[in-house]
Amino acid sequence: MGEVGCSARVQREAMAHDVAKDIAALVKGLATTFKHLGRPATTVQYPEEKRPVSPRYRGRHMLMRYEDGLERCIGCSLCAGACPSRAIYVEAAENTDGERHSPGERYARRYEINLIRCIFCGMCEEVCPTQAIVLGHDYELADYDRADFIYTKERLLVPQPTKGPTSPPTPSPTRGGGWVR
Amino acid sequence: MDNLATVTIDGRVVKVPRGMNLVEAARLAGVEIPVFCYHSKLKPVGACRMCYVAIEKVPGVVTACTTTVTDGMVVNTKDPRVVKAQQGVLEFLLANHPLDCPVCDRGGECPLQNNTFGYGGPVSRYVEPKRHFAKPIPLSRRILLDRERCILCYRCVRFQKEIAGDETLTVINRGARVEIATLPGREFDSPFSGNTIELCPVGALTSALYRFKARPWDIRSSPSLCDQCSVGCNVRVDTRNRQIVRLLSRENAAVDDGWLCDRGRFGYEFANHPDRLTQPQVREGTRLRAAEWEEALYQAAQGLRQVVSQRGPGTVGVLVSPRLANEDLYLAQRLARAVIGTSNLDYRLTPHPTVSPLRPDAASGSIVGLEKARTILILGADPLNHQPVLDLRLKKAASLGARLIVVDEKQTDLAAFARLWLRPRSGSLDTLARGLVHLILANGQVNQEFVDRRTEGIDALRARVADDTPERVAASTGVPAPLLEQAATLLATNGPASIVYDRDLGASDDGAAAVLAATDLALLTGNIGRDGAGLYPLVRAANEQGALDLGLMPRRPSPPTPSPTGGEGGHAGCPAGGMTGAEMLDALRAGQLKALYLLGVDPLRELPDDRALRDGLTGLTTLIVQDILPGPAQELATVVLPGAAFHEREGTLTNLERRVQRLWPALKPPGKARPDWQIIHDLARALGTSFDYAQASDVFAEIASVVPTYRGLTYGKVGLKGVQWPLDVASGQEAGSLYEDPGDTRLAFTPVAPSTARIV
Amino acid sequence: MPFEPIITGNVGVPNAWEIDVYESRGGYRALAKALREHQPEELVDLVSKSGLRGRGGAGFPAGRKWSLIPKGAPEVYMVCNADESEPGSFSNHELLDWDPHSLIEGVIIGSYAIRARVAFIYMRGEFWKPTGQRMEAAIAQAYARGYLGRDILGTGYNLDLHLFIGAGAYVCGEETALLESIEGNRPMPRPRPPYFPPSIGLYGKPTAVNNVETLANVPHIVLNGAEWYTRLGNPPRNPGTKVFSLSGLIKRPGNYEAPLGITLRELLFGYGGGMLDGRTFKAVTPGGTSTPLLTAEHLDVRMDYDSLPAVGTYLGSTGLIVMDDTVCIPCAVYHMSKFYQHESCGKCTPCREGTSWINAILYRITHGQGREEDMPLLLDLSDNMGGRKTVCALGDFAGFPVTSSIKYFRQEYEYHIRYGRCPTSCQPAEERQWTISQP
Amino acid sequence: MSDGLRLSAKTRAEIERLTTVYPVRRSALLPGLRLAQREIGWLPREAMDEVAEIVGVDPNACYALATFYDLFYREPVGKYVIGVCEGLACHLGGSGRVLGWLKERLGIGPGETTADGLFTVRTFECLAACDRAPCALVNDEYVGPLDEARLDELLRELRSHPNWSRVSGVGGRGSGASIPDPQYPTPDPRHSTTDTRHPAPGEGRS
Repeated sequence: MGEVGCSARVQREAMAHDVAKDIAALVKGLATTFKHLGRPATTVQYPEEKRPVSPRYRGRHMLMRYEDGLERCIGCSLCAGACPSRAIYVEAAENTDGERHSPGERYARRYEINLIRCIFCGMCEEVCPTQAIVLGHDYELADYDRADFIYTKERLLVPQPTKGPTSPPTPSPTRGGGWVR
Repeated sequence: MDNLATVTIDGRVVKVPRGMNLVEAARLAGVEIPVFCYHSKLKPVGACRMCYVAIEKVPGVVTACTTTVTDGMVVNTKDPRVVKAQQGVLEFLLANHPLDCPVCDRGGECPLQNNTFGYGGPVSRYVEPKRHFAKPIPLSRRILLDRERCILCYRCVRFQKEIAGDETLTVINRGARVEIATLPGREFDSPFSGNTIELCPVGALTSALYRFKARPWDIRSSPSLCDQCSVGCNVRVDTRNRQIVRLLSRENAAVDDGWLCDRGRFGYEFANHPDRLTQPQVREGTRLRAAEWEEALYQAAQGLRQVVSQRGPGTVGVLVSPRLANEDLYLAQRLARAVIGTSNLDYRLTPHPTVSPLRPDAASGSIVGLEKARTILILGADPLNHQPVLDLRLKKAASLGARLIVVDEKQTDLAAFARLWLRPRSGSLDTLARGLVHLILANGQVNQEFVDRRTEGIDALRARVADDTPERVAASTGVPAPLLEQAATLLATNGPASIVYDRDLGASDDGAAAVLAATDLALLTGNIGRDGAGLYPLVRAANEQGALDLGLMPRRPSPPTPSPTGGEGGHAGCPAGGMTGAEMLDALRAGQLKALYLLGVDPLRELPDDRALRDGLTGLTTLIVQDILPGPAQELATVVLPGAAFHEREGTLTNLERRVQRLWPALKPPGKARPDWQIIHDLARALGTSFDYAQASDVFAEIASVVPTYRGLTYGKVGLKGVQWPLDVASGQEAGSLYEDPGDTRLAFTPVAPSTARIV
Repeated sequence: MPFEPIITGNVGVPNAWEIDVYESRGGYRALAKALREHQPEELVDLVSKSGLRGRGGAGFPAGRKWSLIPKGAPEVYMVCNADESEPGSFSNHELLDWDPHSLIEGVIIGSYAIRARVAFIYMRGEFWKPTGQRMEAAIAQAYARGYLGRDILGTGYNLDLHLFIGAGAYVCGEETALLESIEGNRPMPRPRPPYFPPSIGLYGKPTAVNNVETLANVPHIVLNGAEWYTRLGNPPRNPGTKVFSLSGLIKRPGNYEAPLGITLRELLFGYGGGMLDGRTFKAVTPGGTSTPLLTAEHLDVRMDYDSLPAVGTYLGSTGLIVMDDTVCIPCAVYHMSKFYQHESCGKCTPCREGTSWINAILYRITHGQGREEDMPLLLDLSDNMGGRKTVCALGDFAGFPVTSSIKYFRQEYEYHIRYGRCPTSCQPAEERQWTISQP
Repeated sequence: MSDGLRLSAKTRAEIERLTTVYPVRRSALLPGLRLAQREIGWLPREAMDEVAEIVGVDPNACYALATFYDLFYREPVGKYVIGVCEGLACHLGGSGRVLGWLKERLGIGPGETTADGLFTVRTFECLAACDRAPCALVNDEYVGPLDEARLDELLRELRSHPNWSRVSGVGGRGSGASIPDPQYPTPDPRHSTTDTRHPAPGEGRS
């Protein structure tokens, strides 16, 4: 019991110490506040304002075209094979001289990415032999309906270049990513 | 062992049979030797030069495929010279091979890709422009050729020449301009052409049907069976997106030897058909409307009940397709006999043929047993049309030294491979067959020991064929007597001999007598019950043998009804008599049938246009149509029940050599369709019986318990390769040939005069 | 050395191809002797003892070849390879022109020795006028005189001889391709093993395939004995004579029968009359283009089956195409490679692709687009297709001119690659004298 | 015979006979094709079908052989086929010049036929007549050595001399093909090739 009584002084000293510490902390904290008072704000007014992303940022996919407007995608399905979350679905079909989508024999009739499944790892881009699928910088991917997260070929394909193809493209030995036809 | 040689391959010592080539020997040793042109089923040509190995004490490198093992041979597959030579070959091959793997259907499962990855050099030094051709060019409706990709291993041409026995595909030009081709304007029209796609080690020959449909990594594979004919070739079903994208061979040496015919390989499109039945339908006034299963089954049961109670079970008929699985057939006959109480049950719409008096009614030997035959009599059978892959087996037997005797008025495909081709005049097949019996008897070529020990009734036979002298037979058949003599001698003395005939031959008068004479021939010469010696009545439909085994016809012993306690019951409640399919159709035309249950059968589709039949169907009180695709009979149906296709269900099929083989579900049935056995089961329950099978294997277990020939069979035992019934009671293993064991019963020569020999 | 021609004895004799002329010069005496006085085995022994080696190029002992035919085989074939197609050799052509009967006689004796009932002479398709016509007539005459057909000379021996004419393919000179050609298949060489002609030959039956010159020697050996033959030429391993075909840039091109073991110098400068005026010898193909080249340093090498391998080349079919100092070696080799590219049958990968590739590289080099790395590439490709890596020897043959020319004339390739043009004028001189060979 | 593409009864009979001459029927295939070409001058599909039918093989077998051998033509050729040897000996002897002269005189290069249908120029790799370099095979006739004067004389002779028939006096058992070259055929559209790798005909002449 005596031990409690004898500690009254010690308790008092400790209390004074705590108060001092609190005040010091307060001052320190306010110092940071005051320090920033005059500086410009770092908060970005999203969505009115957007922060730039790094060049290697992996956002929404795009299906690219050659300069002459032909699709780069040949429907080879390698992206689907490489995709760790099995988010890509490709259905290929044959080009005809009357209806030509890509150089060579084959093009993607359907090309779909399920962006809910996609983990944006970039494997599809890595594996693409024609550099057709590219992860872009678009990250605003919210939507109201789950079905709308399945991005179809029409949504993924970049628009036709403004000046259309001047002549029917002729297969050349190499074009695009060193893929040899 | 004398016939084994000890070889060392990369330090591994193995004993292999003498005469084996080094590629196979290395496989046994667990060493891979890369190949392109070599294929175990084809003769080695040594064209691709990929399979180099170094052999101790032999200078340089040699090709493994053309080198056979010798005792004490020491082989090195990793010698620096070998590595360099193989890199060289791959560099040569790739010099002109386009690197279009991403669009090539073979990409991902391509031996050239694999071998390049495994044995090729890092870069190519080829800087000249590559060879370019117009591509692809169609060799046929089914097969496309990309000449840029061809590496000229000649597997396709060799398959056609060595296995299929034709030159429908050939090689043209010389040197670097060599191409695979056909004469301009000529199609690659072999009935086995699809095998070349599978043999092609690159994407040079590709399937037009499979073109760009899938890549190997987005395919799901499942084992299955081809249901196009009675051979029962084993297939691999590749599916994508709930569709079959292709069928590949799943080698079963005993059945198909690794080959498929084009009908089987490309004939799957019905399963993908957009019109597949996916929903039960019931009649509402003049049209059918979709219904739920409960309603459809209720309506079907009500309809049947009503007819049975008002007009008696004798006015109900059940027609089943011989392409349905054993499980479906078994339940169908139980439903008919035990539940509905009718024996108006059949798998045929045409009259039954006369068959050999030997029982059981099945081929006595095995398909692979034909390879052991020295003589094969092919009597009025055209396997190319009805059992195509068996045609290949018969050609293989011929190439192994069997003498084929073709008896056919028409020039069948096998006639070109036959030692003798006898062309009896139309309608004289029986005379010819009896002439052969006469000759064997007259020439004393009878296998007396066998006849004495195993048969009875030879004297009656002798008397019956006494008049069929070669001169008379020659006169009435138009086959010269010396040819008859040669055929009889081959059959009797160049044994073992097998006799192959079309089971449907017995449907014609002369054919019926010929079938009986064929049995006599087999018994006289003792050619039955051994390897290479047998009687092969060839059935046509995929599970026709199963339908025979399970008694899917009236006036034939039916499987006993299992007792409620699970043991074997009796035939109680199985009505005797009953109408065959042909008789039912007659009754239908006459308005005597009131209810019909069609399982996978559509008389309006399968028979020539028949007004009376259509009227008969229209006049039915109840017409239940169970099928997978729409057909004309459905328009008249009161209830339509959607079934499952062969690759969407479990079950077993029995092929022409009594081999019970399994089906596996590769896909779910479309929509609300169900496997046929399940529909029958559900219908029986709707009729108030206590059918209780949870899965297909339960049905099969019951078949095995009540059908003597299927005793001991289980799904596990059937496995991936199938089992030939019957199983040996003691060992549980395949018993092999029928009629092997003499037992007590003697085999009888044709018991009655041919003119009255109609059985069934 | 006093020298009496053996197999070219009838060349130049007026109407030597007529059976009367041939008989009057002692023809068919050997046949009578062989059939009447010898058992087949004795003939095989006789030819073995004579040391006669196959004249087709490989030099395999002819008697040994016959002895490999299994005794008692029910069906045996004799095939004479008269498909002479090696660039630079034309000796069979001339022999067949003048002396078809001596070959027929040799074929009959050979067939008898191996107990063949059917024999073929496979002649290349280009030889029709007059060679094939004379051969056909000669066979008909031989039938008429009872040297062919049933019961030959009353000995009970039967033989049918077919003249089978090709349609233009170098590869048919390869024995198994030749057999395929007779069988009506594409003439692609068969892998050996298992298709060794003595065991699995024509129609899958034991078959002896012998060259024209080999068989033409046989009657003489039968008449004069093995002993006589072993003293000729360069015994013991290279007895007998050989017809050497000299062509190219030499004064007297033509066929010359000479003893085996004659020196290259004697052949070129003695028989051949030496180089054209003002030229110097540069290189020669000792056995057609399919053998590595010889150069001036090899002039004293002896021309036989064993001396040439010692200097890295082969006797081959003894077609000597002479090149002098006006010839650009890479251009000449490009021409040779064109031949192999054209003649490769297309069966084996290395030969099919390699001959085209080498031809394309040589085209670039000789047309001013050579690269530094092309020479090692040529050598490596020749290595990848040579060294018995192909079914037949065409793969090796195609590499020989390339490797040997780079070995001896590397600087010419370097010149081409560096300066993009020929070190010499490729155009052969205009003032070449035209001579038709008549030995 | 009406269209000139079918075989005469005589040739058919001859091929028929050949099928029984050899130990195996199929051996008559190559001689049969030679006979067919001897009659028609080249091998149209109809002829290959006929030979195949007589010998009893698939017509593809004829196609396979007709495209392998140098002496068979899959396209019509001129009355005279001048086949200039380009073997090494003939090359050294000036075969390039011979082809040049032919181009000058006839206006055609290897693989081409003159508009009047009289001449076709082709090349051979080696004709085994190297002592006569540069030589040529004109239909069945060896000519050489060729110089400019001899060539002109030959062309004159061919143009005027009736003894040079299209099918020279071939006959008999194994006989046949007089006219050659699948070397540079006009490609059948279905099998057309745009093979750029092989040097064009006649180049390499320096």
